[in-house]
Amino acid sequence: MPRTAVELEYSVEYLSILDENGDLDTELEPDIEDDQLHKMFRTMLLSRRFDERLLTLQRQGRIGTFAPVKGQEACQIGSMPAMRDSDWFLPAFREFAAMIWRGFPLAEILVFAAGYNEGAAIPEDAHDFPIAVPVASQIPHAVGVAYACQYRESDDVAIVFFGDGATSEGDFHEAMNFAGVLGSPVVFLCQDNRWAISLPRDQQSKSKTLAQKGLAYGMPCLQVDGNDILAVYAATAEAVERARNGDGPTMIECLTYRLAIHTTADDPSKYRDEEEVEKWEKLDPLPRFQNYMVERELLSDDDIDTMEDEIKDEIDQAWKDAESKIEELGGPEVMFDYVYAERPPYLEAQRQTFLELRDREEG
Amino acid sequence: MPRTAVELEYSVEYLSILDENGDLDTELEPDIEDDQLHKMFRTMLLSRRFDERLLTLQRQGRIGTFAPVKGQEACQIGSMPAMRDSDWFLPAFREFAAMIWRGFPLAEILVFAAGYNEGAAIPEDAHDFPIAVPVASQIPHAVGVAYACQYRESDDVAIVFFGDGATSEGDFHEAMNFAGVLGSPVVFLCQDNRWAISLPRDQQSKSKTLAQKGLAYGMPCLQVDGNDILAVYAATAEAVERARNGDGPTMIECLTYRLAIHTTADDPSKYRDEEEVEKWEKLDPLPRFQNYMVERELLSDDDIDTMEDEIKDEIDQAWKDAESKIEELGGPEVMFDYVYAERPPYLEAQRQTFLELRDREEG
Amino acid sequence: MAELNMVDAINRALFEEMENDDNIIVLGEDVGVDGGVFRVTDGLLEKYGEKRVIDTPVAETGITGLCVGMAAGGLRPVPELQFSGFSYMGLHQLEMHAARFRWRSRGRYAMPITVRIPYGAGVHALEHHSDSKEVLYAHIPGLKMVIPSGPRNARALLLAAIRDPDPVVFFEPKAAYRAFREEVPDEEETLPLGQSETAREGDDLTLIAYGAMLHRALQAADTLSEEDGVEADVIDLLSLSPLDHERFAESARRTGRVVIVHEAHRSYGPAGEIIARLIEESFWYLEAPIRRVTGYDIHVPYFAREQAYLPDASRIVDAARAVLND
Amino acid sequence: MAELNMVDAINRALFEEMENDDNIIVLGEDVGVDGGVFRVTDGLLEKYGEKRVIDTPVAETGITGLCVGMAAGGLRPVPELQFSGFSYMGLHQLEMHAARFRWRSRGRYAMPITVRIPYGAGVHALEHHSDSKEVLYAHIPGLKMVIPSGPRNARALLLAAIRDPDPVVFFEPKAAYRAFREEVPDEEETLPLGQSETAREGDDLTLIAYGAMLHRALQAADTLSEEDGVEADVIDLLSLSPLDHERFAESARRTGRVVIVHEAHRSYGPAGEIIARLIEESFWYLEAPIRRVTGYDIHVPYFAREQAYLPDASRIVDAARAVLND
Ligand SMILES: Cc1ncc(C[n+]2csc(CCOP(=O)(O)OP(=O)(O)O)c2C)c(N)n1
Ligand SMILES: Cc1ncc(C[n+]2csc(CCOP(=O)(O)OP(=O)(O)O)c2C)c(N)n1
Ligand SMILES: [Mg+2]
Ligand SMILES: [Mg+2]
Repeated sequence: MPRTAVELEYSVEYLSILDENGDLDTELEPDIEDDQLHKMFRTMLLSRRFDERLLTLQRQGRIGTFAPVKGQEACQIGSMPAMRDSDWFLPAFREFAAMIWRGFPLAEILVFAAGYNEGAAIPEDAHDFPIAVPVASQIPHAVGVAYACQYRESDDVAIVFFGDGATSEGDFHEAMNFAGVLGSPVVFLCQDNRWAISLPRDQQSKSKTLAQKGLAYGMPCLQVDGNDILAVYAATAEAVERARNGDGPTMIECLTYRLAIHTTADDPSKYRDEEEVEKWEKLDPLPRFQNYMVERELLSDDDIDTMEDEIKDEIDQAWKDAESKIEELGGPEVMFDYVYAERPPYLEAQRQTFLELRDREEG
Repeated sequence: MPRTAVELEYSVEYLSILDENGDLDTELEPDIEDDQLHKMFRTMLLSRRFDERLLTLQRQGRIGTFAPVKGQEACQIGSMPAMRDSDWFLPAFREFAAMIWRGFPLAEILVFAAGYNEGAAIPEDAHDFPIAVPVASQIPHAVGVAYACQYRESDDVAIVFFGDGATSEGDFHEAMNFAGVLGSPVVFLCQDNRWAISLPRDQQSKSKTLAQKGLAYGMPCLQVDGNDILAVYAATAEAVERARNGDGPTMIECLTYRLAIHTTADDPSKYRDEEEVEKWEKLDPLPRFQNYMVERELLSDDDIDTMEDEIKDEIDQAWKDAESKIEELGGPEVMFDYVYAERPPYLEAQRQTFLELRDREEG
Repeated sequence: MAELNMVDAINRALFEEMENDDNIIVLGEDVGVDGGVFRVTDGLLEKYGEKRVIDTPVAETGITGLCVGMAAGGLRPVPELQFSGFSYMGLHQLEMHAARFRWRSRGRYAMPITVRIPYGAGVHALEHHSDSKEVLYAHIPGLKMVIPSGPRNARALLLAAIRDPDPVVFFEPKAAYRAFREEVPDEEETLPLGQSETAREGDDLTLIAYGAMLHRALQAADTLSEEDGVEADVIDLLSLSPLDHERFAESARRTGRVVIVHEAHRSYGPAGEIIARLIEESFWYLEAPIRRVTGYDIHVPYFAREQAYLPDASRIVDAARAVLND
Repeated sequence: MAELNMVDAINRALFEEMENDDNIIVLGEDVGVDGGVFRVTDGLLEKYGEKRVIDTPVAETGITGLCVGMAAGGLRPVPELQFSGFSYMGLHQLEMHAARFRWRSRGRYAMPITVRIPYGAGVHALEHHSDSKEVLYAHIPGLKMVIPSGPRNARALLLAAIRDPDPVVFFEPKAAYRAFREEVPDEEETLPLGQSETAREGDDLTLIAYGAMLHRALQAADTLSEEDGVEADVIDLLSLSPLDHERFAESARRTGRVVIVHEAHRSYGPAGEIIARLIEESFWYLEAPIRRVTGYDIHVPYFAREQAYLPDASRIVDAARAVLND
């Protein structure tokens, strides 16, 4: 009858497989086919180079604000291969690496980044959600779309990406709680890159880990070395299996770091030390994975050089394609499209007025 | 390097001191002065009888919708004596027992219940918040007002009441997270009465306890037998001390039960079994506390009879007072008061129009 | 033909359409076992089971946010938010996502969500339970906004709203829930969204209203007819968005005199848009300034005085006489 | 006298008033170390420390909700919500509490909260960063709603807003943040809330605007003067609530012709209220239908096309000519 301990449903664990020194826990090493590993590495490299190109294009004034992925590639390219195409993918706004894995054409991403809605089009039948700019607001959607899978008795599952900062929002909470109650087949993948713009992780929440927030929802949770692509894969595969088997959601916190600026509108020198960045540059997931690939003789230095060349060409071509796509786009009157399934008369009238004014000005 | 356990900052405990059989854990029995115990019992009895009267008045059509406290008195009368007058009290909408403890006159509560804003007036200098109807929305206020205490270096603390259902809302989450980060001197007191209208506790959240939600915010947390007034007192006193000493917030879950209807607009026979209610009636906090008082010879049966008589008179008088207060209230044009510090001209014009129309109709 | 009140008529529409389309999921606080705090969803759980009728936690953002995901996954959610005064907690998901998903994805994701929300004063409820801020939804592009006034049009409009491929905010006037019964045809009946109706014909004056206020406008019209020999054309808007400006324009051009009634607050309330439309399109036909009879720019007072807040027939008659004398 | 842009002028007001009143607490996302994503709060943390300048988690409800408690505790919070497009996440705390606490407590709790919110299109930002739904706040009783148009009035209005005993939603037009500099007097200067200004005098036509659109209205006025010999009276509203109807009524009665400009969506946008006021009070003086030049009823397109969404001088000139020829 006195003060007694309550035993919780789950405990919090930390997972690391391939550490920063290249040490590998072979017991835990996931079984990934060579081809798949190859594709993972190539996508990681491509997304890093694409990120660099986006930055250049932005600095040249050719595209607008965007959020670089640099440093977080292992979270995205580690988790996505654990999903099927028919599984649902819900990005926040920094998931370009994951989007590339899902097959979003680089050229379309560039059209979007250049400020045209058309670049954000989602192909019919794709199980990809559009980019979600409002922090955490995409998280409830994952529970909703997963519900559609449950309802239809499909074994598709959903993965939703969000940042450390997003865990402070009510949307995160309500979604996680619903997922617990509904037993939703969802992988909640938090990329804890230690910053929400200028707010460091320890000022965002007093909880020791973000993973443990899962406990509040009776949800299994795991903290992972997010720069360790093997650990991220293993953690996601486990969560996906749980979800697919009808055993409900999982909260995964990937510890990583935003090596670059928050977005191109941001100046991190205002709020963080270069030393911290340098420390994390040594933990860069790309060379770590590259060493593993080379060590396992899945890649040679020559292969990588060739890959770099191909990737450069691919990105050059994508920009060319984007430029010609942009040229072929409709005029600004397309802004009246897709607001409703059928444009109501008052809106058609507004569109006509717009066109008349433009014609008059041009004529 | 492999999968390792993460040790959390806090664990979840359950506290019970005076159980349903009257067994007392004398080790844990809090040291409360006899006078105070007496006042606690009297207030508990008063609030029970007042609750019954409100129900009668409502059924007679003399007052409007209200939310009965019945069954939850120990949560409210157990916790409030651990607070000073200068501490901040933030109710939800079912805290009439706590409000009576804080000194809200019964007559004013009746005026409010009869549908007049004047009954909800908060006296100048009182550290009481008004009733908050939107579920969970009062919780962030506690963190804000506690911040004012921190900022002014006062050692006042805040206690905020909310239900089990409220823990599903984003407002709960954002407030708790802020409190963790700011080290707010707040006692978060969740009255887990097992129902959010028709939704039972286990469909609200999959977490084993609601207390453990504190872990998500790095906050100490405790589950308490909420029908055990001594346990509630002890838990609150501990949390208040922590807060007053600058050691931050605490999440307390009081396990209790809503013995009555949700509100007078509700019909629980639609969704819950009488058996469950009967089971909980045996756990009623009032007789449990009464037995304790009698056992300790702080009260005799005669005392209780006298008390019942006094209380009846007090409530009769309160209703009389409320009726005459209502008669003396201003006309409906008072609805234009207090919208702003100074009524802006357009609103004064609306008020004038209202008065003219009324005069014309009456005249 | 059955004589139904509005609660039963809406309930009927939900049964009908859930029967037709198994993509429909009803969700919200207390919509299942309890049948909804107003009993609008009564019986659905028993008939369609827990997978199609979900009693949710108290979490408005969760409800609206889930609906976005459900709709993207091919379902047709019909959430209930218990009272419009609490709906603001979930508003951002409608503004940020439900209203934009079709547009953002360039047609990939339709959002056939019908958010049912009881609104309005007059039922002796607690604070926040009498709110009428429909403008907050009517102003958002990508949403539609419908407000029925009686059992028959509530049923017909709800069917149309659920079938509509775009998100519809469906405000249900609580004060009209059980106020009267009406014949509701047995056979299926829908009404197009964005189309108003003439509730009473007349040539002397145009009264524009919707929701519970329609009935006060009709009352006023009767008084005007009896006491002043003035015949009012009374228009029931039914949809705020899209707004059917043609019917009221036609009427205003015919009568030259217009009074608009709503219980929403006056400033930046719905009447502004109607007046703007009338001025833009029918200015030259107006013989007097348009007047509005509205809720005041104050919080709805607690229930003992809520009727003083609401427009009533005598305020409407008063405004009508003023317009007639202008 | 210093030549300041709007960012610096608002920053100056914050420094001035924090110096005057130690009850003022600035809080929000990135307002501290980073100095705000637009640098509006730059330097405040260094000067006033962490207790008065709080870098909060990303939690709009938490921010607005905390402010209610802070104000009840005697503080005078000045929160920043980073973009108006995200402010809807915290709107319910303003509607349910900030706007009502004085009223609910019968005067016990004043809510001197000034919610600063950058709004509007024209800065090449991502989705949701160009929103202009000021009506969602202007319609709520108990709130005031202010929108400056230039550095000088921004500073003066912000001082007044912070000192005001009631909650003020202070929308800052991002497009005007660094668009131009203006002399801002060294000595303290405030402007009363609820009072508009005449930005340009003329007798032929009334142009009503606010925020970033004021400058487009002024441009249009120049064109009209040069090309048509028409002199427009241009009114800068400055407050949407309380709305200063007297100044624009006076102007409209003088000119008989009115055009209203805003970047908010057209339907149920702010122009409706202004038109309603003009019709109610100045109908007989109008010589032509009032016209409005507004954002369209669509989501603001991504930045390559956002200018097509916005009213520009030529659309305003066009409407003005139409009104003049009516
Ligand atoms: C609801 C909302 N509030 C504020 C913003 C502005 N904002 C953009 S990103 C960001 C920080 C997000 O941090 P985190 O979730 O950790 O993601 P990260 O940027 O680190 O990937 C903020 C505050 C926003 N986009 N949405
Ligand atoms: C934001 C909001 N949503 C819905 C409601 C309607 N409502 C009133 S009480 C209640 C259930 C609250 O449950 P709980 O928090 O457990 O408190 P209890 O009623 O059990 O005391 C609901 C849904 C409300 N008042 N506020
Ligand atoms: Mg981050
Ligand atoms: Mg409860």
